[in-house]
Amino acid sequence: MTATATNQDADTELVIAKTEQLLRDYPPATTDRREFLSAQFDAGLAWVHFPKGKGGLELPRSLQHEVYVRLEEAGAPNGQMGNQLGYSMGAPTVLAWGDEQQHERYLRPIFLGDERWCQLFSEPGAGSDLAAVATRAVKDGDDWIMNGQKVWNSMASISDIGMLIARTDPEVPKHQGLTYFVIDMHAPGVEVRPLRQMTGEAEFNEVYLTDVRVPDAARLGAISAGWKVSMATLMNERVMFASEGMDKGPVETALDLYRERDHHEPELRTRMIDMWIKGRVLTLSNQRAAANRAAGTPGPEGSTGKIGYAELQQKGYELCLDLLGDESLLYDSYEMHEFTLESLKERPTKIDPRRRFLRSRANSIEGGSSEIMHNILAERVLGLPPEHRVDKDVPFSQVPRG
Amino acid sequence: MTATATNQDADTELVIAKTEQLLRDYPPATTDRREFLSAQFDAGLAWVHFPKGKGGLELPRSLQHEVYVRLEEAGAPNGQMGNQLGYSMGAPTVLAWGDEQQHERYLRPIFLGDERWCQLFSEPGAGSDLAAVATRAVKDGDDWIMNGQKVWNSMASISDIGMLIARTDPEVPKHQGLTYFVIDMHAPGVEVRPLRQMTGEAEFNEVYLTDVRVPDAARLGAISAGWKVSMATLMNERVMFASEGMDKGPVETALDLYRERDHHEPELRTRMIDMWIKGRVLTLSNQRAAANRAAGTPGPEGSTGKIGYAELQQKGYELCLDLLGDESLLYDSYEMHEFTLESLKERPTKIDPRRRFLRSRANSIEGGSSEIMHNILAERVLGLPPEHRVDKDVPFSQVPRG
Amino acid sequence: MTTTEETEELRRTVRRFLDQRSTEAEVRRLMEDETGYDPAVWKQMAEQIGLQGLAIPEEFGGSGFSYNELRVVFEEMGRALLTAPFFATVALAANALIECGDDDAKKAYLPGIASGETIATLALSEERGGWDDKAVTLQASGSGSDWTLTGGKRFVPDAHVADLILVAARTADGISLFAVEKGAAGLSTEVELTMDLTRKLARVTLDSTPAQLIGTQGQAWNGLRRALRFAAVALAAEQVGGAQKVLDMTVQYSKERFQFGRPLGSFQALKHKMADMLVDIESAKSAAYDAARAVADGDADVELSASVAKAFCSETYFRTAAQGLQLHGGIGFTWEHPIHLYFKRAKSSEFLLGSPVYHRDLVGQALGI
Amino acid sequence: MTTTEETEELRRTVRRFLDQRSTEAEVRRLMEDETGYDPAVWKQMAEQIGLQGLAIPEEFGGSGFSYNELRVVFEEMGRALLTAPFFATVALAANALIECGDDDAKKAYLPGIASGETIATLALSEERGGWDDKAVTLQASGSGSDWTLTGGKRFVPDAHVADLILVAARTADGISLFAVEKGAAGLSTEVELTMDLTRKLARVTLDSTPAQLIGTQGQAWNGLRRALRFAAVALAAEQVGGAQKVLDMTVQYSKERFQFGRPLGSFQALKHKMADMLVDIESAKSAAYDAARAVADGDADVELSASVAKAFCSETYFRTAAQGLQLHGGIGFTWEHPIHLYFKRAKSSEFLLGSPVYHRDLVGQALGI
Repeated sequence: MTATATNQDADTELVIAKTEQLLRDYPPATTDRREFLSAQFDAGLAWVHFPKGKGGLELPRSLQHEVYVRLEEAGAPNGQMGNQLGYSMGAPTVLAWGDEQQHERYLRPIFLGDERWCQLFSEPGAGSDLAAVATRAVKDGDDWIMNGQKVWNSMASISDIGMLIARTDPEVPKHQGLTYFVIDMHAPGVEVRPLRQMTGEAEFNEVYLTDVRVPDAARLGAISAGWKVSMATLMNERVMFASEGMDKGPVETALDLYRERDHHEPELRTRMIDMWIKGRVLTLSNQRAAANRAAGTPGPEGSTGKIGYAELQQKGYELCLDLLGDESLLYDSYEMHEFTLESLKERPTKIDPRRRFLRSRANSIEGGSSEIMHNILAERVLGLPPEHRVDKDVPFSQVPRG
Repeated sequence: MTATATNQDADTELVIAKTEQLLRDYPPATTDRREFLSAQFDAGLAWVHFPKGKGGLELPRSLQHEVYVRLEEAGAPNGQMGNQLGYSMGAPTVLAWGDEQQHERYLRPIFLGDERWCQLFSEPGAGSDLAAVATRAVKDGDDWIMNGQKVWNSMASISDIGMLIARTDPEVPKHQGLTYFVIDMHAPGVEVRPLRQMTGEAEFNEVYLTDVRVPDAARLGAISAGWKVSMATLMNERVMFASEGMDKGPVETALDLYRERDHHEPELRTRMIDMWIKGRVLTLSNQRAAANRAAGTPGPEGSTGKIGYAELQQKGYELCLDLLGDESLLYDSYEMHEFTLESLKERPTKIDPRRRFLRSRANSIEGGSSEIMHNILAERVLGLPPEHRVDKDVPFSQVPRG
Repeated sequence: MTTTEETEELRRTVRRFLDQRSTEAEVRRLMEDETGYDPAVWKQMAEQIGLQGLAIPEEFGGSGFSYNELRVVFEEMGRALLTAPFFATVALAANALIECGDDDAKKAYLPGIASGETIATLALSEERGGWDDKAVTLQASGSGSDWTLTGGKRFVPDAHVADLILVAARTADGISLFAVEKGAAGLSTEVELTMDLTRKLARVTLDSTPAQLIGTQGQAWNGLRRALRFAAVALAAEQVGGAQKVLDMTVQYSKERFQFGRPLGSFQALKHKMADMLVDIESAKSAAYDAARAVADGDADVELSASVAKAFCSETYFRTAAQGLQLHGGIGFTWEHPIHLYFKRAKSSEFLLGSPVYHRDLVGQALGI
Repeated sequence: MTTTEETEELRRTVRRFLDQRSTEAEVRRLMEDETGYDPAVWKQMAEQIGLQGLAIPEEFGGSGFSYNELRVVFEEMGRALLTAPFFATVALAANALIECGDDDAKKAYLPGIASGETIATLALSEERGGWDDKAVTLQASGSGSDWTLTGGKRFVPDAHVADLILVAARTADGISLFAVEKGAAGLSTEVELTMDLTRKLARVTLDSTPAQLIGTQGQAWNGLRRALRFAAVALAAEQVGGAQKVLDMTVQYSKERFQFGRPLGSFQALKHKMADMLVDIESAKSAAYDAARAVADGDADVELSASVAKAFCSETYFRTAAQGLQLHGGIGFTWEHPIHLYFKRAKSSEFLLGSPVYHRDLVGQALGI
C-alpha cells in the first residue's frame, strides 16, 4: 500500500517552489498587474502543462491548481479573470494548432489580459449540428473575405479576438470544408448585437459579419482543417462547463431556503434530501473525474458530468421555487442588462433563485446539448453504432438545411 | 344542450330487447351452455357489430356491452370465456379477410367454445420487428408445408387453432412475402413446449413447426397479403391490452397494504398519493378513449393507454413491494406451473403482489413494446418522419438479421 | 350534456376570435402594459360571444351553460395566452359569488360580470402566500351591515383593474366574504412584477375601507373553498390548452428545423420525447375534462376531482413547456421566441391556487392517509 | 492508499477466479440448492486469494487491507452473482466483530473467518423486518457470562450454514451482542424462499439457547450500527458491480440483435437509454467508491457516506436492471436468460440492510431536516 508516484511528488514540489519564488520576487502588494502576470508567464506558471518559454513547464495540467491556490492566498492577480475563454479555450487551441509566430503573437496577450477572446462557432443554422456552419470565407489575395452570422457569443461585445470557424469550401462534405480563424473583433464589418434571453438580460450576442477582411496570418491550422482545430477548443469548453459554479449551487440554495422556513409538506423534505444526495454524488463524480484525468486514466465520468450538472441545476432550482412558495409567482427584474466589463468585475454573489431557475434551462442546451452528450456517450463510450448520416459523404452545398 | 343521437337510442333499445328475448326463450338456469350460445349467435348477439347471420346485427360495437351486462346479471354462459383470443382477435380477422366458407367454418365454433384459438406470430428473430417472420410455408399441391419456430404463444398448449403468419416468398421485401393461415394445432409436426418465465410459471409457449402440412383452405386472405391480415388481429390485441385487468390493480393493492400498516416514512405517503392519482387519470383516459371510440371520434388517448398501463403496473407494484417492506425479500413459489384448462377456469382473484411485480416487467414488452408504441405515436399521431429503414425495399432474404 | 359537435363548435368560435385578438404581438404588448388587458377585446368577448356569462345561471344574466363548455373557453385562452382579467373575473369572482349562498349579492354583481361591465377578482392570499383558510388572517371590524377592512392582500389576479374585489377576512365566527368596490375609501392596489407577465398579480391595501358583507358572517369558507376548487379546474383547462399548444409548436418546429441534413423530428430520441409529451397531455386532458364534468354534474367528490386535475395538469404543463423549450434548442431560450411565455405561464400557474404539492396533500387527506 | 494499478490487479485476479468458479451454470445450480454455496470454492477463495481475510486486521489473522480493496471484491462478486455466504461472513459478521470493542471475541472468531474455516452471520431483524435498533426485541436472559436466548430472528443471510451466528438482543441496559455457535442447544434454522435465489435468508429460532456475550452488556448498538453501515457499503459495491454487468450485457446484446435490418443499438432512443444507464452507474460508482474510502479513512461522517451510497446504488442497480431487461425484450423475461437473476438481486438488495427510503430518511436526519 505505498505510493509509487515519486515523480509526481517532485513535480509538485517544483511548481510550489517556483510559485513561492515568483511571489518573493514580485510581491503582489507592490507589483503592477501586467508586470506580475508577465513574470508569471515567464516563470512557466501561466499554464504549467504548456511548453517552456510559452507560459509553461511541461508538467501535468493538474498541478496548475497548486499555483492558483497559492496566488490567491497571496492576493496576486489572476490571469484567467475576465478572459476565461481566451485562457481556457483560446490558448490551448493556439498552442496545439498555431505556428511559432502565432504562439508568440497570441499567448502572452491572452494571459496579460491585453486581448480578451470570444468564441464564434454557433450559427442560427448550426446548433447541435455545429459542422453545418454556413459563414463563408473566400480567399482574396493574402486575405479572406467573410460573410455570415454567428450566435450565442458570450463576451463578444467586449472582446478583441474571436475564434471563428468558416466554410472555405462548400463543395466537399461538411466537416471537410471548414477553416479556423482568430479574427479581430474591431475589424470593419463586424457588428455585435446583444441577444436578449428569457431571463430578461443579454448574456450572449449575435455577431454579424459583412465583408470582413481577415489576413491569412489569422488562420489557425491548415485550410480545411477547421473541424479538427475546433475540437481542441470544444474539448476545453466541456471541461469548463462540467466543473463551474459548484460553490453556491442550487442544492445549497435550497437547503438554506428549507431551513429558513419553519414548516413544510413532507414531500418537500423527501425532495430536499433526494436533491442533496444527487448534488453530493455529482460532486464526487467530478472529483473522481479530475483524479482520473490527473492520473492519466480518464473514464466516462468526465463526459457524464455535463448531463448531471444540467439536471442538477434544473431540478435544483425547481425545488428552490417550490420552497419559496408563492413568491415564485414574482420576479426581480426583466430589465435588459447587457454584459459589460463592469458587470464582469462585480460578479454578483447572490443571484435571485427565480432568475437562476430560468437561466438553468440553458444548461442542457449550451456547450453541447444533453441530447448530443447522450449520442457521444452511446457512440464513443459504449461503442454503439453511429446515427444514420445523410450528410456524411455529400457536398455541403447539397445537404438539406432548414 | 339536447342530445341529438336518437338513432343511437333506437339501436340500444333493439339490443336490449333482443337480449331480454333471448333470456326469456332460453332461461340460463335450464339451458345447456352450447345451446344457449348457439341461440345467442343466431340472435346476432355474439358480436353485435358483425353482419346479420354471422353472429351480429350490424350495430355499433360499443353496444355489445349492453348484452354482456344483462347476460352476466342473468347468470348466462359467456361466449368469450376461455377463448378470448378466438373471440376478440380471431373472429374479427376471419370476418374481415375470410371468404363465406371460412365464416361458416370458423365463427360459430369460436363462439360456442368448440375451438379454442391461439396466436402464432412472434418468433425468436421477429419480436418488435414482427414482419421479420422467418417461418417458411412452401406450396405443395393443394397444401402448404411449414417449418419454423414461434414463441410467446399463450394458450397454445390448450388450443385447437393457431393464427399464424408465415413467409411464402423470401425474395420480396419483408412485408410483401407473408401469408396468413389458421392452422390445426393438432396436426402432425406441431410441437408445443412451455416457456418458463421469470415469475417461475409458464404462461406462454414455444411452438415448433416441422413439416406441418396445412391445406390451402386454411389460408386467410390472398397469398402475400399476410401482413395486412395480421393487422386486423393486432389492432384488436391492443384494445385488449389497454383495457384489461383494471379491477384489482396495483393501486388498490398498494392502498390496501398502506392502510394495513400503521406507520410509514412520509416518502411512501407521497408516492402512494402520486400513484393513486396516476391510476385515476389512467382510468379516466381509458373511459375517454372508450367514449370517443363509441362516438366514432377516436383520439390518440387510445394509443397512449397501453404505455400508461404498463407504467402503472410497474411503478404500482414497485410501490407495493416498498409497502410490504422486508417481506419483499421473499417469494411465494417458483414452482413451474403450466397454463391448463383448469387454471383457466379458476382464475385466481388474489395473486401475490411480489409475483405481480415480476410479471409487470412484461407489460411494457408484450403486445407491442413501449418503444414501438412511442414510434407509433410519434409517426402516426404526431406525423413525425419515419425511422430510417434499411429493410424496406430489400428482398427479405438479403436483410441483415441477428 | 352537450354533444361533442356543439363543444367543438364553441372551440372553433373562441379560437377564431383569439387568433385575431390575442396574437403574439398583442400578448407581448399587454405584457409590457401595466393595465394588462385591452378593454375593446374585453367588450367583444362579452357582447359578441358572451364568454364572461357563459356559465353564469340565466337568472343572473348569464347563458346557463356548464363547466363542460366553460373549460373549452379556458383551454383556448390558455392556448392563446390571453392577457386579460378573464380568469380573475370568471373563474375566481363569479364562482365565489355563485357559491356564496347570498342571492342579493348574486343579483347585485353577477349580471354585471355576465355583461362584461364588471371586472372582478378574489383576494385571499396575504403576505406569506397560501390558498387555504390558514392564509386568511386579515381581521374585519364591525357588525351587521357595517364593516370595514384594514390590512393587506397579495397575489390577487388583476386587482388593479377590478371594479369589484371580493375579500376573504376573519370575523368573530370564522371566515367571511366581503365586497369592496373600486374607488372605496382607503383602497389601493399595486401591480407586482410577475414572472409570468401575461397574468398580472397585485397587492391590495385596505385602510378602514368600507366593505359589504356577503352571505353569513363567519360561514364563508365552505363556499370559498368550492369556488377555489372550481377555479382550479378552470386553471387546469388553461394548462391543458397551453400544453397542447407547446406540443403543436414543438412538433411543427421539429419538422422544419434541419440538423445533420435531416429534420430534427426524424431523430428517434426526440420523437420519443414528443410521444411522451403527447401521452402526458392526453392524460392531463382526461383529468381536466373529467373535473369539469364533475363541476357540471355536481359530483359529491368534485373537490377531489379538482385537486387531481390541478396537481396533474400543473405538472404536465410544466414538463411539456420545459421539454418543448429544450427541443427548440438555443432559439427557445431567447426573449424573441414565444415558448418562454408558455414556460413561465406553466410555472406560475403551478403555484396559483395551490401547488401540486399542496393539492396532492389534499388528495391524501381525501383518501384518509 | 493503493495505486489504481494495484486495485485493478486485484480486480483482475478476482474476476478471473469468479469467471471460472461462479459461472452462470454454477449460480443456477446453487440457486436450486438449499445449502447455497460450494465448500470447495469457499476454501479456494480463502486459501488461494485470501478474500475472506482481506480487510481483517493482521493481528487477527487477516491481511490488513482496507475497504478500498474490499469494495473491489464485492463489486466483482456482484458482477458474478456469487452465491456463497461471503456477504454474511465478511460484510456482516466480520464488521460486527471488528466494531464490537471486545478483543477476546475478535481473537476468538476473526482468525477463523480470515482463514475460511468459519462461516458467520449477523441476526438482527425479527418477524416484522427492519434494520435499526427498533427491529431488535428479542430479550436475553441471564447475567455476567451466563446467558440464554429465546425467540426468533428473520432475514438472516446464510444462517442455515453458519458456524457462528452473532445475535442482537435486548438486555437490561439496551442492545447487546451475543455469539451463538452451530449446534448450540435449542438453535434451529430454516431457509425461506427468497425472491433472489442467489442469496439465502434464513429464520433462526432460539429456545433457551446458550449464548456468549460480546462486548459490554447493553452497549452494542453503536458498534452494530457502524457495522451495518459498513456492510451497506459492501452491498453498494456489489450493486455497482451488478449494474455494470447488466449494462455490459445490454450493450452487447443490442449490438448483436437485429430488428428492422439494423442492430438494436443503432436506434437512437435505445442508445440514449443506455447512455442514461451509463450516467447512472458512473454516478453510483462515485458514491460507492467514496463510501469505501470513507470507511478506509475512518471519516467522521462515514455513516452519512454509507447511507448516501446505499440509497443511490440501490436505485441505480434496480433502474439499470429494469431497463436492461426491457431492452432485451421478450427473451429477458424468460427464466433461461440470466438478466432476471440480476433484476431480482437488484430488488432484493434494495431491501437488505434498509431500503433507499430508510437511508434517505437517515440522510435527512444528518442534515438536520
